[in-house]
Amino acid sequence: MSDLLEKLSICIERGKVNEQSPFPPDLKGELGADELTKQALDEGIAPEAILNESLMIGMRKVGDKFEEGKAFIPDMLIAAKAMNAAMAHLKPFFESGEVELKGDFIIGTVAGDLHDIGKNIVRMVLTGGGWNVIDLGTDVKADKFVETLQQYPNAHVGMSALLTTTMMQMETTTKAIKEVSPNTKVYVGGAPLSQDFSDKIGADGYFPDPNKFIKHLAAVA
Amino acid sequence: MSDLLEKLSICIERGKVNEQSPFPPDLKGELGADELTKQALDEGIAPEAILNESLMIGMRKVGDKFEEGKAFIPDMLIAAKAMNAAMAHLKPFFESGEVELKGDFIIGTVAGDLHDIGKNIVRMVLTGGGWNVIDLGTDVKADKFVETLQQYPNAHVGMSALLTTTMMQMETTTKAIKEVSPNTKVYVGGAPLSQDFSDKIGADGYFPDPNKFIKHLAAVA
Amino acid sequence: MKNYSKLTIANHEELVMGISPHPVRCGNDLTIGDGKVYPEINFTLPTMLITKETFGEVRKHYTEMMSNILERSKHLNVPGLVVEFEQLPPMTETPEWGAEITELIKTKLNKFYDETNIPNALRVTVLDLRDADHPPLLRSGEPTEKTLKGFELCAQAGADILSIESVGGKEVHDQALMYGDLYGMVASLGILAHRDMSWLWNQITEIANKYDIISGGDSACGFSNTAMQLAGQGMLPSVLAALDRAASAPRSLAAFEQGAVGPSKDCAYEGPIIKAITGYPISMEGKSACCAHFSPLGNIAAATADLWSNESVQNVRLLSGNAPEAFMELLTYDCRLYNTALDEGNALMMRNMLVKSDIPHSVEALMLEPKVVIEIAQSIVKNKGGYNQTKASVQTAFTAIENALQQNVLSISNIEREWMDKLKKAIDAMADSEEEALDYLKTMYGDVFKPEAYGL
Amino acid sequence: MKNYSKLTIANHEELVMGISPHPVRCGNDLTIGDGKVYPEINFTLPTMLITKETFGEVRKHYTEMMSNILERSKHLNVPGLVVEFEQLPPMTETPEWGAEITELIKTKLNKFYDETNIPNALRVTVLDLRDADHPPLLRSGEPTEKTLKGFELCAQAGADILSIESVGGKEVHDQALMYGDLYGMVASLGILAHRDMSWLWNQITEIANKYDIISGGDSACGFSNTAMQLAGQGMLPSVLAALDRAASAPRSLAAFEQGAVGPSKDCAYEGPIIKAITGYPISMEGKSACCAHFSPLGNIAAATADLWSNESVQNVRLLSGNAPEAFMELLTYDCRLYNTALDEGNALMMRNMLVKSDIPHSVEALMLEPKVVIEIAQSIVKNKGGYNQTKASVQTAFTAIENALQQNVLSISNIEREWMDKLKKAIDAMADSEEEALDYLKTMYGDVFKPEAYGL
Ligand code: B12
Ligand code: B12
Repeated sequence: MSDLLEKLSICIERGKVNEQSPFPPDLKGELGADELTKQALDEGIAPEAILNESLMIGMRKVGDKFEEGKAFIPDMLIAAKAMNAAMAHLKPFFESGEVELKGDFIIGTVAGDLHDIGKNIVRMVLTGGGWNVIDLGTDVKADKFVETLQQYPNAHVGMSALLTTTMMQMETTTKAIKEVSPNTKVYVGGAPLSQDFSDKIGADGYFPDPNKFIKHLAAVA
Repeated sequence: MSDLLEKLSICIERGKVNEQSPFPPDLKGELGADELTKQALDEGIAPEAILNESLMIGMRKVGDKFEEGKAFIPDMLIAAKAMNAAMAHLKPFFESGEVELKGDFIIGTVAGDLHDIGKNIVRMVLTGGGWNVIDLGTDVKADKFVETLQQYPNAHVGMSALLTTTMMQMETTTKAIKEVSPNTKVYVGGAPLSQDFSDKIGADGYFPDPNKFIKHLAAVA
Repeated sequence: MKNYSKLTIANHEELVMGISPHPVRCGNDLTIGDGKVYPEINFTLPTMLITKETFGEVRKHYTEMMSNILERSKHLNVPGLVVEFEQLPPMTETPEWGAEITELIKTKLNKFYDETNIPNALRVTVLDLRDADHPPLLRSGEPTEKTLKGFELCAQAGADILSIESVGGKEVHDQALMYGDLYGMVASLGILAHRDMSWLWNQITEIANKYDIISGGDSACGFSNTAMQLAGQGMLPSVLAALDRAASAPRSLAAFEQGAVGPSKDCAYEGPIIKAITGYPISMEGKSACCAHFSPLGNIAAATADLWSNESVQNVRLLSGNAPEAFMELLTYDCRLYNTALDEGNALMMRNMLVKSDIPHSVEALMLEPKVVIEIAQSIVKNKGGYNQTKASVQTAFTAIENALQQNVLSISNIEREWMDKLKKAIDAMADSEEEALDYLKTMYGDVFKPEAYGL
Repeated sequence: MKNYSKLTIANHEELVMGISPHPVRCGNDLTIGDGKVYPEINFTLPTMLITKETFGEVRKHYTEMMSNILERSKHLNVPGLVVEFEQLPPMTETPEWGAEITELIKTKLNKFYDETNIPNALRVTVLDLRDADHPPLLRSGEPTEKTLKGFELCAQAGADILSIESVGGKEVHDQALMYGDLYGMVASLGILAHRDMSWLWNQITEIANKYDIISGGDSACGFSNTAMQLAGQGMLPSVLAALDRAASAPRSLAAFEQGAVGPSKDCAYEGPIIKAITGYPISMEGKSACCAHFSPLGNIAAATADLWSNESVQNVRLLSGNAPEAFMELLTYDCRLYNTALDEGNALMMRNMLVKSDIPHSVEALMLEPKVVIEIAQSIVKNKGGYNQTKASVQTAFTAIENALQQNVLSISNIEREWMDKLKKAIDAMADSEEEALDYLKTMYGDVFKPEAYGL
């Protein structure tokens, strides 16, 4: 790939947002994801190429490091920040439909449950993986999921629950969703869950690990 | 009640089988359940009265002591032995139908499971409580229960299981039984079980404690 | 308001399990910190919904769990016990429900005491509903009223000890933690959380006094245990989680400045620091909370504990019986061992073995090492104000880690070492004044918190 | 055949955890009894049937349990571990199934060793099918062939240590136990069980030698642990269960006379006596087997253990993760503490505290008290033949209990005291000659056992 795209993907991987951003120290003063993406578009590089041959590659690199235990969440988060700066420039092309994201993904923590750290990590990984994530936050009731699904009819749904006393909300919600749109894929996660539980409530899968999850999505896509 | 019946019930409670039996030491040489029952019948006391006003009372006394932690299984077993010696004399009257026992109870440990200590205790308590217990032993397959039920159509059924990998046999067996005779009551027990499990497999009750169980049977009878 | 300017326990050799300078007497004749370690058993519902319809089931579960636990306690003649009833969201949402279960449990404990004379007490941990709104209002609004009502009703219903895992400042700390922003973590704990704790615990103590029961203590669970969990899953550096532990002590100390007298919450691993400063008894959890979460502090957590807890276990069936009964047995045997050590005058040796057994394996465990605990505690009492105290304890903790690494008491991975450098820089960059630090929070996290919520 | 006429460990102070005169080297570089206590983790299936149809599920469960356990072991850097695969009936019924799971586990252990260098070994406990028939034939018939085939196939499939909880003599012991007939218990253990053990273990050792693996040891679980369970439920006197414990030692020793070298089975609480006599390492279970059964031996069981086990736990979900992983963590922390004591030269003190903590609460615990253990062991090696040894060990145990009661080391209820008198009479009434004792069994229990089954 071009030097420019190469450079850009490094900015993503290292989390260099823009010229001003002090982090990472060794890139101080240099151009960041923001400027480089703009530059790439000006040079007429296809948005598609920028996304797939640069941004995504940068994100995948942190993701892999994370999996190997060579990086932590903060590293992924600042990478995601740089990614967002770059995406701002590509947004118009998505809206025009010229470039396509992996798809829509609706995520939230179920009713009565405020645990969202896990859910947030999943959101981050999905965004980094090129998904358009709609995060409904915590304490999300069944009808809220269904409602949102009307706006994003092709979206997958992901639910998180950490309490034994909110897990059953997942059953209610899954039923409600499958009723209005039987083909929507519903995924569940959270420490107290299990594949068994996922099967029992009629969900389409349980994943303890977001990275394995995103690989699964790629596979079934 | 008459001195004789009084004496007899003491023989049961203390486990004095017959004149020869050396146990309990302080009753050495005295008449036991065997002789006294015969004597009672000769004196023309109604078998019904002997059973209910003497034998059962003796058994209940040990049972109560056992519950209060003032007696152990061995005490109940020797009482049961004395009881059997007495029952031998009453047998003809049961057969003729002149005297009625509480009812028939089929018990066994489910297929694949050889744990029978718990089951044996339940049998003992039921026998002592005036039930006609048919013990199918251990490793009892579903059809064996069903088969036996043909001979004792009004019997209750009790199953025991101690292994997580044989518990599910109870479901199969309960289904098989309820199929041929929906009104038969099926009870389950064994350390790894729970009321929850009993409900799930469609049994009529789980009892960790045989004495509570027999009270329950009396109540529903 | 109490003000701690020196340590109650300044000699690390006097910081041992089962003994606290100011024991707490509560419930049915139980005195905590009087020379014995008592089990604190904690339990929760299996997978189920809590609704009007299922509430009968809920009652049945708590009844069964209590009978099993008390049966086992009697069987093993435990010298005394604390039962913790940690509320689940709907139980504070509808405070009457929480109160009903409180009464159910208390009644059983009283009956148990009459029958066995075994001392016991009931801790009720109300759920902090106040982070339902984003950003949370904390000092006003329905969630706040319900949370406080929860305390009032449970106190009436028979609670002996009041506790909560309060969430003030967490909305900011969650963010800072995820970005590994130590400055943000320190400032959110030292300024925001500290202010909210003072506000909240002043009222909890009032309620406790009104009903003549115990104002127990709080836990930075949502802060430092979240960090510990994430570090345990390889998502955050352990060194960051370790420093966050030290950073949480001044925040939890605020409850005691407002009249709390312990026992502090089981999941508050900042407990030993609190004990050194205040001399009040603490509850801790470690290996025998393996049912609730994995931990790098399995043994060392017991080193200075006055209560020994399993944190939480669902009412599920195991081969032996139900899980709460099984863990009651486990805690009882652990306490038997610690109490034998105490009786034989070997408590200090037992403590040191518990400590030594974990230190080489975890930098987070180092934060519970008695000498380190005393150092951190000293740096807290030497300073004034939540922010300065928090900053100081983090600096002390950092130095302790550096020394331990130099002396090869423990070792860490290379990325962790890289993080040590980052964190050093972050500490050096922290403002001296609380005002400046607050400005930092406003610029970095202004969108997620409301200054008014903290009376700012 | 080995013949033990004196103790390998005669000084009770040398009978301590982690150290055995004859360590056992096995599996991937693991040496048991070399100065460390290692966890022995044991796990089983949740509620499910084992059939051809469900066997895929079965495989998945064992795969998951192993990954979780090894993940946790690595995370806590455990110094070494033993995994026990205790077969369930269908796995020996169809020995190929047992062998397949054995291979599955062994493969994971080998891979784990390559990655982490953490020493480990696999114990396979074959199910004794031989009591399917009533009365059991033991030496012939399909169940016997299958049981032996189970050993052969598992040895091929990668087992490092062979064990079984054999049932010879149990058909009589079960009856005697229920009637509280101590004479019958002693005779069934000393004559029948002892003969069957010799017959069976001679062959197990042969198989072990053929595949160059370890002939581990047996357990009187079906005898004395049944008694302990029943005593725990108030169904039998504890004093009877205590004497039954002592009575089981010569029976389990027979395996070692036939070439077993340990580690003995975790549920064999007669282990300490075996260790004193043979000097081979033992596995024990106590408080951290609370998932498997309640126990009066929670701490004292660890006093002389070389492996520390959880006995068994189903693969069910807890709040922290799956139960087998949670109990792996628990065992690891227990072992860390014991190993710290060993490293610091405090093992004896730790042992004594573990002992002291339980003795006052249980007469059954007294049977594991090191001095008592040595006395019982002495009375065994001083006598010849299963029956005489068993009778002698019961006499010694009885005296030990009497002394403990006199010295108020422990106390028992009044009915238990009444039973002490009954048992004294029973002991005095026991015949001197094995022949007479056998006649007693024939007259009392002739209907439930076949002399031929014991080569009589
Ligand atoms: C941090 C925490 C909190 C924090 C939450 C902070 C936050 N913003 O989320 C605070 C302090 C607020 C909290 C509050 C409570 N908590 Co809490 N909490 C925890 C803790 C310690 C860690 C959870 C966590 O963040 N883990 C780290 C994340 C990364 O892991 P994760 O959530 O499992 O997510 C990962 C995977 O599961 C997966 N995943 C998650 N979701 C999804 C979704 C999809 C679609 C996919 C594919 C994957 C996926 O990917 C993630 C990354 O790998 C757990 C302990 C434990 N054992 O889990 C207790 C725990 C869950 N809490 C518990 C309790 C009881 C509570 C309270 C009721 C306590 C109280 N009395 O105050 C309240 C309830 C609040 C509410 N209404 O929900 C109990 C639950 C007991 C029960 N009956 O279920 C636990 C188990 C602690 C315990 N052992 O007792 N808690
Ligand atoms: C004694 C025992 C044995 C003895 C059985 C002797 C006998 N004749 O029964 C022996 C040694 C033979 C044995 C063998 C095995 N056992 Co086993 N055994 C036990 C033990 C220690 C005690 C069981 C017992 O007798 N309890 C005392 C009685 C009185 O209690 P109970 O059975 O629960 O019965 C009471 C109540 O439940 C109720 N009740 C019982 N039945 C019924 C029925 C009705 C209708 C009612 C109303 C009430 C009721 O009343 C009884 C009196 O109160 C348990 C441990 C435990 N935690 O239970 C393991 C245990 C059950 N065994 C276990 C195992 C693994 C086995 C073996 C596979 C071991 C092996 N590898 O060799 C084999 C399997 C043999 C087979 N095919 O069944 C595991 C089960 C694990 C699992 N996956 O389920 C346990 C839990 C031990 C453990 N913790 O690992 N075992």
